[in-house]
Amino acid sequence: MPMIRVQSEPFSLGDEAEAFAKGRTDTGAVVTFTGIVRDTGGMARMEIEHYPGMTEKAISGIVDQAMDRWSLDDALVIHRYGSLAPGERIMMVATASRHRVAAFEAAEFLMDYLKSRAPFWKKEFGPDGAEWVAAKDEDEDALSRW
Amino acid sequence: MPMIRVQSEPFSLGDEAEAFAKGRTDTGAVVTFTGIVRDTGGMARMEIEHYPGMTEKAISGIVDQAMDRWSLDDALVIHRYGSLAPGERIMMVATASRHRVAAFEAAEFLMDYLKSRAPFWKKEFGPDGAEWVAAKDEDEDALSRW
Amino acid sequence: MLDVMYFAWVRERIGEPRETVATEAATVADLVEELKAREPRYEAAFADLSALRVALDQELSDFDAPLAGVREVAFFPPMTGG
Amino acid sequence: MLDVMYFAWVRERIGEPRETVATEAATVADLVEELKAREPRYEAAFADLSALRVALDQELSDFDAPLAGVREVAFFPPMTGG
Repeated sequence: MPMIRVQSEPFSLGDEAEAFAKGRTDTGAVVTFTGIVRDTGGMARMEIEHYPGMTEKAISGIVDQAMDRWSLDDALVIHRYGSLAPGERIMMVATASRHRVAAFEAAEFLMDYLKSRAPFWKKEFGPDGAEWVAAKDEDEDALSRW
Repeated sequence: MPMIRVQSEPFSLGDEAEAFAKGRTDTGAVVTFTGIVRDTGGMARMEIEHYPGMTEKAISGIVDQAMDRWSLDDALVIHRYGSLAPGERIMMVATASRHRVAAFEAAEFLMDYLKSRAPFWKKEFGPDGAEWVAAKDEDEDALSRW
Repeated sequence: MLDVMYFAWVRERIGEPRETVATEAATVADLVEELKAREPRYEAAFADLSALRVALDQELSDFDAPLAGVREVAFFPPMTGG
Repeated sequence: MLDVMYFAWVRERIGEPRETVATEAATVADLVEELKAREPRYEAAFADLSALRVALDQELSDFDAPLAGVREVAFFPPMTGG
């Protein structure tokens, strides 16, 4: 059963990856992606806003699509909101599949859709004040490959 | 500095992933791939043979290419040899990059090349005896995309 | 009565995260026109609809969509998750 | 003198993982012919060269490659790592 967690608390990549991969004998491939807050131009912190209710619904729809399309054994999405400092982990996805190509593709699909279709918004607090991160055309374009 | 380990001992995906991602503030994306021994048709165990010396050299060449081509912040390859039971982890790769597309592509590149260009050979011990795993045409074909 | 929600810089321009709006607007675009006519802060928030997204009852939708049966409308900029 | 190594089912057919071979063979293909002429187990191992790979001094090479200066030759089936 895929698991989705939207939380303000930090998570442990190690513990999550280990727990996700544990006890699998039918899965040949586990892929994880972890997003980390980059220290861009002396940014002090980042604030992530989300839309409670819709967030879980949107992620759940994206995960269901991935499970189905790649016949995944399992999937995991963790996404934080609130205040994050450089170096902190924003989010992670994990996919488990019989074969490596499916595990990779499904993880990339999840990331592409989470970027542009899950209701999160990032605001960066730097030396020149606060600024909302603008969506990139390339992130929207990335959806067209699926 | 990329790290390469060829070992018979098990490794902890959790510990390795956590250590790999730790302390990064310039990396935005960490991807890991973990290969797990699948329980195909009642296989009791798998035996992995390798070519000491050439193995490290071949992996190191593949990793250098990936570091260079995707300007990675870091990379990790762990590959086991010897006897492995279903559910055990055969190998893992990890890539760290500023952006997610590079981290994904580099990890897939590493996997494709490790499959067909690193001197490992798998033998499966099942209910009908032992059999060397045959290389798949699709694995060789996968190299042409890079 | 509609629950109307705002996120990110839309919320900041409007000055509040949600409000209840009494409206007979037939579509999202009609609702936007009504809001813009109210106060300058709505005009500022809705100046460029191409920079905005809308969700109806927590599903992404568009500005032509009808509001019949809808209970929750949310306006926000393109999402930047991941 | 060449160190010749065998891996996977090539090793099993030859019956040993490595041996030292005294040879004047100019190319890998010549070496293979010399070995096949020795004993049936070499013939069995080298029956279908398209199913084999060769490494010279731990670098993948091919059967046309010259052996001049080479110290270590390894024969094995296509690799199945990962």
